[in-house]
Amino acid sequence: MNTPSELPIWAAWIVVALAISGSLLALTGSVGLIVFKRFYERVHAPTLGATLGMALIVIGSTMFWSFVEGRLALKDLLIGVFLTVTTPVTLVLLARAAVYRDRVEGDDHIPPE
Amino acid sequence: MINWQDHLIVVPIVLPLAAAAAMLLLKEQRYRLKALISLCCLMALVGAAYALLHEAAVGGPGGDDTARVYSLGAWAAPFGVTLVADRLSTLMLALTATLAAGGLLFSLARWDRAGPRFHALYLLLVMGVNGAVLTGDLFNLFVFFEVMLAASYGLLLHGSGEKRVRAGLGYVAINLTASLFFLIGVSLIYGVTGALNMADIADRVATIPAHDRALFHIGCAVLGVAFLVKAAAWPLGFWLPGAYAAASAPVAAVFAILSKVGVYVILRLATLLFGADAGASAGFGNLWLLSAGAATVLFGAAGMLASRRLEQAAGYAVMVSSGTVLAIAGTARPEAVGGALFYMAASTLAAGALFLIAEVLARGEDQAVSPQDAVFDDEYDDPFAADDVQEVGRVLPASTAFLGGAFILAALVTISLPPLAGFAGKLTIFAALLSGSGVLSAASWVLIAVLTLSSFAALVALTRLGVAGFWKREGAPPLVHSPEFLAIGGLVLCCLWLSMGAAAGLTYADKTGEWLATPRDYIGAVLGGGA
Amino acid sequence: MSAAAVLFWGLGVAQALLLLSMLLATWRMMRGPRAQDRILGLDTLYLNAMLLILVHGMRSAGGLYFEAALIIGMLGFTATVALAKFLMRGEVIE
Amino acid sequence: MPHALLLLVPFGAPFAAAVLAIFLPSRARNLAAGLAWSASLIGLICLAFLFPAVATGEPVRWSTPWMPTLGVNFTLRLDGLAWLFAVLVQGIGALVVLYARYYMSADDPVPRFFAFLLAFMGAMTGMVMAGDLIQLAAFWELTSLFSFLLIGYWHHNAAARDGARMALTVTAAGGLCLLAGVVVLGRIAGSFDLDVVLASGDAIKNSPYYLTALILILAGALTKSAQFPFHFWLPRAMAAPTPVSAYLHSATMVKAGVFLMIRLWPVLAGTDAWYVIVGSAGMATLLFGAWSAVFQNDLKGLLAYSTISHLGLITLLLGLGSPLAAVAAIFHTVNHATFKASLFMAAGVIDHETGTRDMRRLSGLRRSMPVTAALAIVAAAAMAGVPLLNGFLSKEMFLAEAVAHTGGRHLNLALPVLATVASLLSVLYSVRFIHQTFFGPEPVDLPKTPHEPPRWMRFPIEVLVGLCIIVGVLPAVTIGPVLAVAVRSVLGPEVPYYSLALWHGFNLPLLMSAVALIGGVALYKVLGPRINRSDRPWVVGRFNGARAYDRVMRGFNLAAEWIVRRLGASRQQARLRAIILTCMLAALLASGLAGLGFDEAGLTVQRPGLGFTLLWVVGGACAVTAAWQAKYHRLAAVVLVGGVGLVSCLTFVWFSAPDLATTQMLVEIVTTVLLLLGLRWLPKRLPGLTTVQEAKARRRRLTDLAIATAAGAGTALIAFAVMTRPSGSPLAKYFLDHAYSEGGGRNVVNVLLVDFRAFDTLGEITVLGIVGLTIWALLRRFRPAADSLGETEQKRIQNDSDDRREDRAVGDTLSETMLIPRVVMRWLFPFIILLALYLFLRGHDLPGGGFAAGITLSIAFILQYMASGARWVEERLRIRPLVWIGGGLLIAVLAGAASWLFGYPFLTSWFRYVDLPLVGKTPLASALVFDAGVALLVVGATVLMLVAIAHQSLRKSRAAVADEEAA
Amino acid sequence: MIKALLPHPLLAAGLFLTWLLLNGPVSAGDVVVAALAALTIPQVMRVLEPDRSGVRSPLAILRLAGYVAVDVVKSNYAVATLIMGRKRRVRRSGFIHVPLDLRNRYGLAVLAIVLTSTPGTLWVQYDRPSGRLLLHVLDLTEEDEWIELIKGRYESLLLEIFP
Amino acid sequence: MEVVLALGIGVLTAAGVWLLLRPRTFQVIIGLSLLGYAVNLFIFAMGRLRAGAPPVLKDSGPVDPTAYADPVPQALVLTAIVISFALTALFLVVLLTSRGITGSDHIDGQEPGE
Ligand code: NA
Ligand code: NA
Repeated sequence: MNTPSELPIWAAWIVVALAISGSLLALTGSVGLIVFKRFYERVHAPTLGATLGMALIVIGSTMFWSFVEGRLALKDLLIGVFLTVTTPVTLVLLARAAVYRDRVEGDDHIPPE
Repeated sequence: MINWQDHLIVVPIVLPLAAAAAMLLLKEQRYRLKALISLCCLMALVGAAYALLHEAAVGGPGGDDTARVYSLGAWAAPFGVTLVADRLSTLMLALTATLAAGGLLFSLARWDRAGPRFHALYLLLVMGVNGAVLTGDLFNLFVFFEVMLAASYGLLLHGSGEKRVRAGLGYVAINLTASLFFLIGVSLIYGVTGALNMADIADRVATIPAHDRALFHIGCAVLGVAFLVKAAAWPLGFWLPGAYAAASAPVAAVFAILSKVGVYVILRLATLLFGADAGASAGFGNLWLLSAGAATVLFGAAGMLASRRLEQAAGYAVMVSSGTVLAIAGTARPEAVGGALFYMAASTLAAGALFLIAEVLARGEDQAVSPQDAVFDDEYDDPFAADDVQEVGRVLPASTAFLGGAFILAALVTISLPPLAGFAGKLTIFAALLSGSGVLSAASWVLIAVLTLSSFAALVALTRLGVAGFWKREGAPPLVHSPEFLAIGGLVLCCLWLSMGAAAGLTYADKTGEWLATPRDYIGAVLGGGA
Repeated sequence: MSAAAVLFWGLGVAQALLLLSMLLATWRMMRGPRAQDRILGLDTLYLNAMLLILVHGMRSAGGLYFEAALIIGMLGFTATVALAKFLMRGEVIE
Repeated sequence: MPHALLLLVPFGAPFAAAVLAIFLPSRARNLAAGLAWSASLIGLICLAFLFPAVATGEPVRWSTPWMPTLGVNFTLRLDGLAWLFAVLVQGIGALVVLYARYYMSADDPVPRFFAFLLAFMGAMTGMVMAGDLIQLAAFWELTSLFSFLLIGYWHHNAAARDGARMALTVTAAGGLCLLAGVVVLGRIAGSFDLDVVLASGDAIKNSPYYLTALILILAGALTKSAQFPFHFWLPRAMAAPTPVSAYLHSATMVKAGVFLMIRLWPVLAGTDAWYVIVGSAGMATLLFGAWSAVFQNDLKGLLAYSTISHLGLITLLLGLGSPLAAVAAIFHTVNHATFKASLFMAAGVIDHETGTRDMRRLSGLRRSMPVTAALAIVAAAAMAGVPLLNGFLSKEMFLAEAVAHTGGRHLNLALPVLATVASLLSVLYSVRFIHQTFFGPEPVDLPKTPHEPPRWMRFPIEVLVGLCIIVGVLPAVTIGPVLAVAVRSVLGPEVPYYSLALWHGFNLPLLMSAVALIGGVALYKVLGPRINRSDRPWVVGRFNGARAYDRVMRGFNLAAEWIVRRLGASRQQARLRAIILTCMLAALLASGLAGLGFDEAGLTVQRPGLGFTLLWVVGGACAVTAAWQAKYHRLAAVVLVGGVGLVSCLTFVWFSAPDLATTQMLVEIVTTVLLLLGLRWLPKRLPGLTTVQEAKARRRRLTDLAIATAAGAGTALIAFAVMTRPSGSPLAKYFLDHAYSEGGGRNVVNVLLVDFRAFDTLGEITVLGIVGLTIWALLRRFRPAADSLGETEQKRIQNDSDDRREDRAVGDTLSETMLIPRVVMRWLFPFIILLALYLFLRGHDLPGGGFAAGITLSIAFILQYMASGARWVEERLRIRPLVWIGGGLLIAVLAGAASWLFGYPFLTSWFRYVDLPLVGKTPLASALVFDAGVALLVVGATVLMLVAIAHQSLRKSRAAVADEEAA
Repeated sequence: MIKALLPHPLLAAGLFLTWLLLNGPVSAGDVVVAALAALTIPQVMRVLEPDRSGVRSPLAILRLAGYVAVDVVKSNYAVATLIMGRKRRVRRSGFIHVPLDLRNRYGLAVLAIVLTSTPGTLWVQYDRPSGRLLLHVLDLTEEDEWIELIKGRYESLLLEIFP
Repeated sequence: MEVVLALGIGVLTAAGVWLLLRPRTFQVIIGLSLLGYAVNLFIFAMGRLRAGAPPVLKDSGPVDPTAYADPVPQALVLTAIVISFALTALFLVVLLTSRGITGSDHIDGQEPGE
């Protein structure tokens, strides 16, 4: 591990705090993936990691690299932007597909078309 | 000014690639232009191959045996990829170009329009084979194997139809598996020796630490299995007869060389890595090659006997020919290797011709021998029962007479009957196996018995199929188009030419055997620098 | 504790958390019970993998893994969208 | 020298004439016959000129190198024996040609026949004149081949085909043994040259390989000269036109075996092994042939078995091993040739003029064809050994030898008795032949009215019969000198005393002859009618060599099929299993079973970290579950394989391979889409629908599980063994050292790909291009299975539901579902292009490169296809993948070839820093052009692969539309 | 003229910015390349998306962004406690129909992104003829509250941005 | 670390081989994919495992080869990834064609017992 020494200790703590809390959110999301009983509930869980969790880690990373490179290194933000835009596409389609499949199978919990 | 002579060695790879790429830019309808391009390209390849062969035969400027080395990207061996044209690789080049030219000519009659992009795939196949035989780098060899195989998948499926697709599925699956072995073998050898260049590896074999040698041997064994799958050795080559029989005739003809590429690599690596200088690895794998080769010959011979169709028998003949060379490679006797190479050249050309003839014969008539057929038609109670004595012979149409003649010549080579080249090759093998002072090894006798037995099986099988195809034939004679005439005639003439020039050919092969037995020269040529 | 140590251990914890998260997502992929559950699991796995790469990039101070993360962030959804569309329509491209 | 060159004529003329004949028009029978006749006559004349030279005792030789590496020369060598045989071959050949001209029908396309006959003649001449053992074996096989073509000349006749095949199979197989035999002989003698071999008799007989050589050579000789039990092919060969029989079975084909035994007699004969093998074979054949001949009803059949018998006689003589017996053998060879050729021709004449060869139907022909009858009677008398004819002389010598050999060896006592019996039988069948054909009442109900044949058809018989008489009366004057030269060439200076006089006084052989003559006639008187009534030989009739042969051949076939079935594999799973097991076995054996050297190497293991372990728990779980689910839950398998891909991508991240991680990720995405595209066309698979026997399947699964576990364990062990060893590849060091200074890039992996090992990359993209082409070609003719035809279930249901609702149109569900994804995917398009550009430009210094850029760009396209459908995209963006592939390849090749212009090898890269306005110092590398080619091709190929599959559902629905319109 | 050169100015700006962000410390060369990319790449959108859609009211965009940021954090907390809560309180998840007045595709897309990015709500199905949105809500206490929140807080702003 | 990766490669290989020996084409293609991963990782492993040492040169000065992971296996894996991707695509299309023509997704192109 050749972690650079340029990073002030307080910044390191902030970066770590951001990373750990982001990771915790992601983990919470995955726990939701397990503990929720129905698909329509589970599908909400990963958004924790995809939104705030991701944001915290990306901010941590941006901060980290800005310190390391000694300039404003914002490219990690791009990841956040693109992920935010694309994640809903998957979830919307997946939920729609699930609804369709459940309807075909006559699941009562799904409102009719 | 460009000195083209320097770059001649890379032409067999670059030219077909460029021609194929250019053809992709042309529309499907312009098949005449494409045919012209590929024909010219193959003519150039034949020329280049024979120029290189000639150079290998007469030796370099020093006049002695040498190898022409070409460092791609000007990165000298062992760091860059090098091409090496020595006696063995130029022999393969010439064989490939000849066979491919025959197949291409044949395809011009109709097969090249049986599916899209035939010419591009065909040239890329040739490029793959040329690359595989020229490269001096183990991983680059993998790449060219894949080029060759990828094109072969496309060509096997050319013309479509259930038979081809079914055969293609198995063919692809097996070759993909073998390719994985190839990768494991290459990387394991790299992991142990830290080298990829074949000469470089050969240079280090003797000094591999004892505790690493087992790993090195495992790598070579896995690699060997990959090549043996491609060479169709028993029990790895069950895919071959079905796949080759399913392929369209010109494709099957050029496929005759594919299995030989596997054999080529085995021969190349076995002589390079496990020669007398290889320390604790000297002679590694020889016994396996010998046994696998002999088993392949026997299995192929049985397959020929059991074949009901000529193309199937030709497929098994390809196996027999591979097996013969493998077994001889296992004996590690230079003179025998020379004979085996000569035999390989002749038998490969003959197998190509047989595939073409089979396709023409099959036109309009089912010449299959039914499995229920007795070996002979009548019952032998009284051979003189018939009083139908005053017979009149039948007029043979010129096409049938031509085909029949070509068949006989190709069959003679395949069976290795005199006076054609197959015979000269096998004779050299026999003589080599029986040479030397002292008591002959059991292996020599077994090998002679096996090879004689395979000749006998081929004799019985081809006589039977030939009689069924030519003499028992009813109905209209097969129509032979002029390109097909040229292709079959050309291949058979090459067999004849090889037989007439047996003196030169055998000398070349013999010296190739010696050259392979002294890998130091190869290693020196490659690692000592080059163009 | 030096900044390097803080980062090393702290980001290590973050990595472990993300990997645990991946493990749970994998469990969902394996168990299902329905195809949509598995796809959701895979989507989560992609997300966590991306976060893991970001954290790993910081921990090893190598800026070379950004592309991998960006590709997951920008293109990773292609695979899961294709899967979802397959569920919905029975084919991916119509 | 002129003598040596003269040798070429009798050998070359027939071949040259054969080549000419094959090109004659099929009706040109006079021309063809004339050609053949002149060829043999010219040969004969040359041989006549050569006789004085040969008679000096020194062989005339002409030699040229053939296979110099083996020391094999092509040598024509004419000594007395060769001269005698060559004259027989060419002389009888000339007569047969004349005969055949009249025998063959005017409608027969005889040029082919004469071509084969001439080629056979040439091969025979080449065989007898061979001065090299290899050459001898070569011509030997050629005679088999041409005899095959001659016997099968009337190939529309099954008997001809089978006879030809049988003759070829037996004689060529013998030839293969002979070849091995002469190689062994050559090894013992140290040369294949006949003179050398003939001079090393002692070395040969004392060699440990003598017996091997002897058995192999005799396998050739005995099959060729139809010795028991290999005699059966000869009668079957009678399906040939009679001129062929007359030629092959009198002077040539069958005499090849005899010739070989005589030729090698000086070096092989005289040992116990020779005596036992050759003697017994000869004796058995002599008796068996004679006995069988007695019972033949067909003229040619009788002659065929008589030939077998006489060959047995000659073989027996050779087997005795004494010089005098050898002389007798040579002499009888000549005599048999003359009378047997004339008899075959006479039989042919009878057949030709009466339409049958069945002796039971023939009768009293002496009245309608008196001249033929007279000729046949004389020839048959020669065959029976009647005094004043040539057959008598050699038979007397045979009987004398039989008597002379009484002392000494075991079966010797029986020898004179058996010889007499054989002679008696020979008289019996000769008498039967003559009596039943020419004597007796007028024939009734013959297919044709018998009369004399044309003048010139009879001429050859007259010549031969004339020879029988002249030699028989004046042996010393006529055959004497020739025989002497021949004998001397075999026996050398120690030629024993022999006399060719007609009268040797009253002695035991004369008595035996008399007994045979009288007994034979008497026996015919007694048994004649009973013989006529039996359709197979008494006692030995149950033994049918041909049927035994057939059984053997069937056995071969069955064995071959068994081998192919049992030791081969027709099913794919078995083939793959064999390959995997072989690989594992090979690896196991290669390790020497001695372990992988862990102890000596000294492990350098890094402690497993928690994170990495967790990662591989994920990876392993995904892999195992994927394997578990792949049969019934294909989608699950695709998903789980995606998980494995992600884990291997993270492994690359973990261990310093950013390029790999990037590329793996991209490929992962494309592969998932690809598999899904394919999934649409696979059949529905419901659990529990397997029809295979469950127990068997379970056993197979358990075996496979064991194989898989072993394979996994082995791979893991090997990987572990290598990973824990110290590395130190000099290649790595070199590349790291030179990547920047000489390759102009910091990303060493990329420099490797586009510079150091750019040739690999060129091949790799070629593979990609080929696969694209192949997929395209395959899918152009794609025909889905019936149950995958039409629209998917989902589409059908959703369209139906749209159709039912009044406020919706068909397809609304789709467009509403895709509403949001479309917007995002479409606006993402330019950004992905930007990403591709970014990956492309930075590849040489940082992770990325042409391949990654290409794949990224193709994902951009795929996203548009997924969002809006193929038709929508293609109306707006025309992508011509084949052009992209071709263009990419061309660019890459040209970038490589450009270095030729500067005199450097292919793919030599060039780079320089250029000062551009505004931009500043910019690296320009030819490798970038190469990489651009890579990127182009990758886009083309990847888009092609995915889109070509996707197009299939479009095409089908279009076809369905067309159907509906038609209906 | 500008229209021909810059059919989608926002897109061009986005690309320009993205390139600069990607390429680290900004150099003159990067700006040139970024400008070139921003000018050329959007041309593909001419064929893919012929109709241009203007964006109004930058203020509304900022307000929306603020709302979303706050809501995302809040609902993250809410859902996280829901998952991790030791005694999970009685919770009812379910579908609700939201009648929408928004018709603009981009507006709908942004709404979908916003709703999906906010843990606890999921855009499921949108019925174009009726303008009805089917939404799944993880913690469905009061259906009308949700409808009011979406229409009042997001839709009104979106209607301003995408008229 | 080596143990974990070796075991991982082993598990992938075992799963791949097992699938390769199954009768259905889809199982085979999944098996080939898994084996592809295993082989890629195997090649990668032949360069030994180095964390935090990507073979991207930091500066243009003299190079310390021990500071970088072996780039050669990485380049080989890249080539292998591309080729195995291409061939997976090809195998997929061939199996689809086979299934289309024969109606069966059995690896023999016909249902067992036919
Ligand atoms: Na064929
Ligand atoms: Na949400």
